[in-house]
Amino acid sequence: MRAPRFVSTIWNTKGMARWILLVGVLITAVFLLFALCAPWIAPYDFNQTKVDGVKFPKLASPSGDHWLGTNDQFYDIYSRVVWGARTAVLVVLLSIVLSAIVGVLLGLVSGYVGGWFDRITLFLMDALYSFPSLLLAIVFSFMLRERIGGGIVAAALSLTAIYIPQYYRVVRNTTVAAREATYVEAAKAIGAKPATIMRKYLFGNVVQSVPVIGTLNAADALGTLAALGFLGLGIAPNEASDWGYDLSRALDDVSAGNFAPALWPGLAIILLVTGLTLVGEGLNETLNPALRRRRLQKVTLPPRDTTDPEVVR
Amino acid sequence: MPTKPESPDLSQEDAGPGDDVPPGPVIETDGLEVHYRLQGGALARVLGLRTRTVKALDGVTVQLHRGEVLGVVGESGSGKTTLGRALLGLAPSTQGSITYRGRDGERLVSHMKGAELRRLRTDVQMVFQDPSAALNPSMTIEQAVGHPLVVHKIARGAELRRRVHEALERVGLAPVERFASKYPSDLSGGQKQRAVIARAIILDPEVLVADEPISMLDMSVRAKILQLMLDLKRDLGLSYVYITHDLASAKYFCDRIAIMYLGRVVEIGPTEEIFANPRHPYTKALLKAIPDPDPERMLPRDLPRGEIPDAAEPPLGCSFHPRCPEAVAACGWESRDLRVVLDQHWTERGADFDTERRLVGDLDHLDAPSKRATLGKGDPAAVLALMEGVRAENPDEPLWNGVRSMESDGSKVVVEFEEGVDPALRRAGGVDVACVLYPDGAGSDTAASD
Amino acid sequence: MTSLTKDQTPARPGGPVLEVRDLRVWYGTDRGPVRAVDGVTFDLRPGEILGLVGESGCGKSTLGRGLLGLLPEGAARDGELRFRGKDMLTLRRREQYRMRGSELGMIFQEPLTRLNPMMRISDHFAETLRAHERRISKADVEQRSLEALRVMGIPPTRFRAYPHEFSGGMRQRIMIALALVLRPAFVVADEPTTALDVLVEAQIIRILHNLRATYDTSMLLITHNLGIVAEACDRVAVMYAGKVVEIGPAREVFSNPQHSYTRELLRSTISLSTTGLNFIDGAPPDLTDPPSGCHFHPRCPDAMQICATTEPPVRDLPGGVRAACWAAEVAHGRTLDEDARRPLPREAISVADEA
Amino acid sequence: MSAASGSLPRYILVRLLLVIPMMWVLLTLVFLLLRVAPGDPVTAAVGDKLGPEELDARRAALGLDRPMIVQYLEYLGDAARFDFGTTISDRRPVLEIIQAQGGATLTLTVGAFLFACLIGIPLGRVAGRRRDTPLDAGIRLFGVVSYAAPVFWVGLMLVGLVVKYVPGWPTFGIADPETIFYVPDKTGILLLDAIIANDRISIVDILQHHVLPCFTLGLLLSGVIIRLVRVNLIRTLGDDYVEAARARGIPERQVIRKHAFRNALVPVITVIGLQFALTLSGAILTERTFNWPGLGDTLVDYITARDYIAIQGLVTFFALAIVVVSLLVDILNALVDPRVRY
Repeated sequence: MRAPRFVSTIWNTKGMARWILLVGVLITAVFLLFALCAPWIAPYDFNQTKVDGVKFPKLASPSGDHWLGTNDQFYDIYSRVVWGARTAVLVVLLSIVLSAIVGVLLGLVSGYVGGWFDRITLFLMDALYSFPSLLLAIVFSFMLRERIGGGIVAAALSLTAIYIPQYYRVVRNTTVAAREATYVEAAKAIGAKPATIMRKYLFGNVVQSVPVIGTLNAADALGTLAALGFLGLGIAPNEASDWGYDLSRALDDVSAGNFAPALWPGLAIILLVTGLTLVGEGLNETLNPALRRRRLQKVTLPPRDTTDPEVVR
Repeated sequence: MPTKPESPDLSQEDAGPGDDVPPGPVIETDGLEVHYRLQGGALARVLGLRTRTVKALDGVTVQLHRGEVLGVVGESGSGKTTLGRALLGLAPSTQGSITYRGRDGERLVSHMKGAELRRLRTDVQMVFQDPSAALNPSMTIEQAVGHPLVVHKIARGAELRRRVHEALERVGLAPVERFASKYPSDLSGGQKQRAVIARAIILDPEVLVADEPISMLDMSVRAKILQLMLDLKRDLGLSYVYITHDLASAKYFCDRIAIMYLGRVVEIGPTEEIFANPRHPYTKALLKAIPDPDPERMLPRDLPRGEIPDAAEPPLGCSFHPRCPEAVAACGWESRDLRVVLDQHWTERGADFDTERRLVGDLDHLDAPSKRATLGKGDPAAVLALMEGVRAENPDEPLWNGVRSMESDGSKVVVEFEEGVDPALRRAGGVDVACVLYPDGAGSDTAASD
Repeated sequence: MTSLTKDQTPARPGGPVLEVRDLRVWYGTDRGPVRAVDGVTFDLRPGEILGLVGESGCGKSTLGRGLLGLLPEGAARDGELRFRGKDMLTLRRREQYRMRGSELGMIFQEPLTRLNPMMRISDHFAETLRAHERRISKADVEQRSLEALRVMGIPPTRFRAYPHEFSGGMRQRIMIALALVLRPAFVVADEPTTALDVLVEAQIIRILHNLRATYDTSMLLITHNLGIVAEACDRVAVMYAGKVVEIGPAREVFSNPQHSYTRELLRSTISLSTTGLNFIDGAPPDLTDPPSGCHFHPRCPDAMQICATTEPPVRDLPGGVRAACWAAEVAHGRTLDEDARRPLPREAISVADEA
Repeated sequence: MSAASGSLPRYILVRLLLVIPMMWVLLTLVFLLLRVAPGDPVTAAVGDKLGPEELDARRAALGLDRPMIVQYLEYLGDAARFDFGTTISDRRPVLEIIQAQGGATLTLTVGAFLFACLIGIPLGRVAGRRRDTPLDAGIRLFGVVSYAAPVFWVGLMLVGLVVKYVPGWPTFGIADPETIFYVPDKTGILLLDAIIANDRISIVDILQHHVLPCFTLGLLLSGVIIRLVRVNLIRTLGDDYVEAARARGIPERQVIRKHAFRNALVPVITVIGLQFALTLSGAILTERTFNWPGLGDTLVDYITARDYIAIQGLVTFFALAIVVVSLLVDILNALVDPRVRY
């Protein structure tokens, strides 16, 4: 691994890719800050409905006490949004890390070993991949709720399974390509064991695609989490603040003309998903040589040397 | 599985300089075959449909004598790279044997597996064609060159460092400090190839298989890398298998040369003899065709036509016969050759393609190799006349040597071809050649190969 | 090879097809402008094949593309470039487009990727012909395409096939036919045989060489293979670091090279007559910051003091050769003062500077 | 190399054969997830309403007391005969549900897909063509945001806006109850029925109802299509044959259209096929948002009711649909791309 080179590639990128990355990182950073410092940023707890024994008003308009108003469950919308960031980050981080570990290892072994193991795994993963991810998430979360309840871990686990195939596919394909690469042949030629080849020659070169898939999957996972919440299959309302759940509660309010309860959690989802997608696309464009464009700068030819060499004809 | 012969009963004449080295060629292959199963697309792969076999090597018998450079020359698809990989056990052989006679006695490479095969790599090493691809982009030069020692647990720490530096100096990557911590992408092509060579010699091997080591390099460094390899051979007592498509460098570099075509050796012998007196028509064609910066040379007029055929369905008889300007009746003529000749006829100016094509009908069925071809959709007499016309147009076309009969059976024109032979390597003069023009005993004698 | 080099066709009425005077093509990069082509001058007569040789990175390809205007955004050209007397550098974009294909052609290095995999060969021809001759009939398209393919040895049975159904050599023949179907007067062939096998390469060189019998085409044949130049070209231009250092009849240049670089290049080439290995030390210079004086002086075995400071003049020499080299100047009777003639102490060129 | 253009039928045959293992893997997956993992479906669905004996009787009636392997084989056999079982909670055959509600899902997805192509392909083309310009940046941002926005949220906001600014425009359901009552059911697809009945008022009403949901779902898909078309166009614009076409003097507009754009659409077909799964996910949410009487909405109802058999039946049907779509996409791809051959 060559961290400094990796970083310098990103740093030296010019043009749109750099802007995309920058904006994406900024947005994501804001939400990470929300997630980390929720207790200090949010004025109230995520399930707080009264302060000093006085109940919050229902569906209140924005005010000094409630910057974005309250929703139909007497919650303070601003606090819900901030706490929701913590839930989202936790769930997504957990699920992405888990699926990356499983997917990368499986893809590496499957791609390098080949043969029947590879074919069967590939077939299974393709089947899993072709299945609607939301449907899978619904089924998993449904099963997990029966067993371990509707908490953050259950939500994360039900998302994990649907993203494994994505890492698997990319890592397997790059491994299959890299397996044919001359430097892997060269490693065999010096007498390296398969385990050594996978560890020293393949892993470092294959794993480079993981940050890109990781961030793009994180964006997607966030959407799926919100959808689960919307269908009432996400995180139980008493466990943590869930943007999707808040949106499902706001259905009727919007029809009645009150946008606030739906607007803010929705915007939060859009912003964070957009931020993560931008990071992913930015990384993709900086790290993927196929998409990177060597930017030629406009050149103006200087006037010729007045001391032209003599021409003898 | 054959067991390892106890005492090799071989001629003693090329016993190497070392006292612990067994006599005989350092590497020898006998009837080596490497067949690959070609598979269709992803779908067919899953269903296991239509697997074709490519004979990358089809009965190759060569010897590498101690201290010599054996050139393996051929175009793409000739199997030369597969031969090199097979010598290291990187391409598993499906038939035949590879024998290695090194410091540890005689071993059968073709039957080695796993750890045993990995141990062989301390004795037989490889230099690759593309130095940029042969180095792991995420390893420094020092790590890459030293990795063989780590893998075989030969050296570590300061000792490892010392040996890496020694190897780098040996290949001219000096001052070592300037290169050791660099990544491959920081080096030029020539420098990378030096690093690859350093990695290959660090285990102190006896044999180096060099697969087109200079073809991807810039013109100005080719000679330098070749010189480096010559120096290393002298200093380290190496034997080389030099795989190349470039006859000019082979002529300068090699002691003996094997010319390969479609998985077989068609001619093998001492370099001077091959260049002074090429026998196989393919060798002759290669020699005539290489562009040489000698302004006195002429472009040859009788270049072989066409290109290297599909290795999954090689021509019947001698693989080279469809392109051979000297082909005779026994070369293995078949239906596909007829199609080539018809296509060639229609390519001539003046041929009335549309009418004639209608007369002859669809030709796709000729693509299945057969000793008997049927032609014609229209009146068989007209088809026959057309075919006779084609023959008259170019009576010197070698194909007509192989046509036994061409007549109408009432509805179609039937073309029957002569029986062909598949020539084996035979002694002819100072070389061995696989061509029907050199039948057994045509040369001086058929004594055992040198 | 009498038919190739000796009977040079005299310039036909109308003069040279191509006149290049002091052409420059520069690219802008982060490290500054790359002087890929830096003051190149030559003429091309009708039906003449000019070989362009040099190490990789010396500007050969850029010169070829620059002549056709096929340059990436951000590149700049200046100097003088006349095609049949018409000034190409001031031409409008539309005009340039119209001339490509019909008057100026290009044959590329990798025939495998140059044909659209989704289009039949026949479609490629129809598209090309229609782009330049709007009202051409279907029968005409077919007749002219088949004729062009016939000359290249592609049978008419394959006219409606897709590119992937052809081998590499066949595709290159198709590409040549496609470049020539409109009978352009000038064609650039950029390493047309590099990706091909030896025997196929010889077939293609033969075809290129025979072109003038069928078409009246002049050609710039870019290659790094000196052998190909010897086999196929009338004249040869040797390029080094963005400049043409020597140009002249191929036989003359090869048998009696005037520029030190040409000589060293010939010496370092491994050929059938090689009896000892020679090489040029070092690597071609970085074209963003080429050396002063003669660009070759740091690698030149007989560099003089003057080579490092003053660019050598371009001189017409006997045998129709033109070269820019101080050593050639001296050899042909120019007197330089003592200081200027003193050998240049060569800085050690280590492997660190090697290509 | 020989011409092998006559092999398209063979390819289709091979592809058809592949449907069987693909189907089998998906069905097994569904069975494992929904029948083996969760335990007893009857208790889950109606456990709180019935006593233990009644539950046992229900289980026996459904054949759930037999060994898993027997149930598995029977499940596979039933699926092969398009028998997706009978729901536990309201004892309806799942096939009947599919016939009654599949049509709404079909018109929703097809409509959404049309919207997506209408928006996505031209925008993607412009963005790829004008790479790295402000226009490109804007289109890309639009693509990212339209994919990022939860489909139900977009639906919600659109409903809110329409209610406020276009009063009277239908915001939920597939048609007015009156329309549903009057249009005779022939094909299971309401829009088609109305067209067959040549009932203009009903057609207009149904189309009006389609606009919002189809647009909402189409917006989500258009994000994907923009990205795909843009990236592929950039890739083909860099391909060697594009430069070669320019060198032959083919006018730039034609180079873009005939060489770059057309070739860029080939991989898009494949990937859009893969995105069918996304379309189904989006359809579930869209139907929920707009009270759309489709399969997704029904599925969520049965999930809430914990009716495993119903869920299993519907999911099995979705799996079938996916296999069929991927088959169609592959065949389409083979028709378009001459290189796909076996």
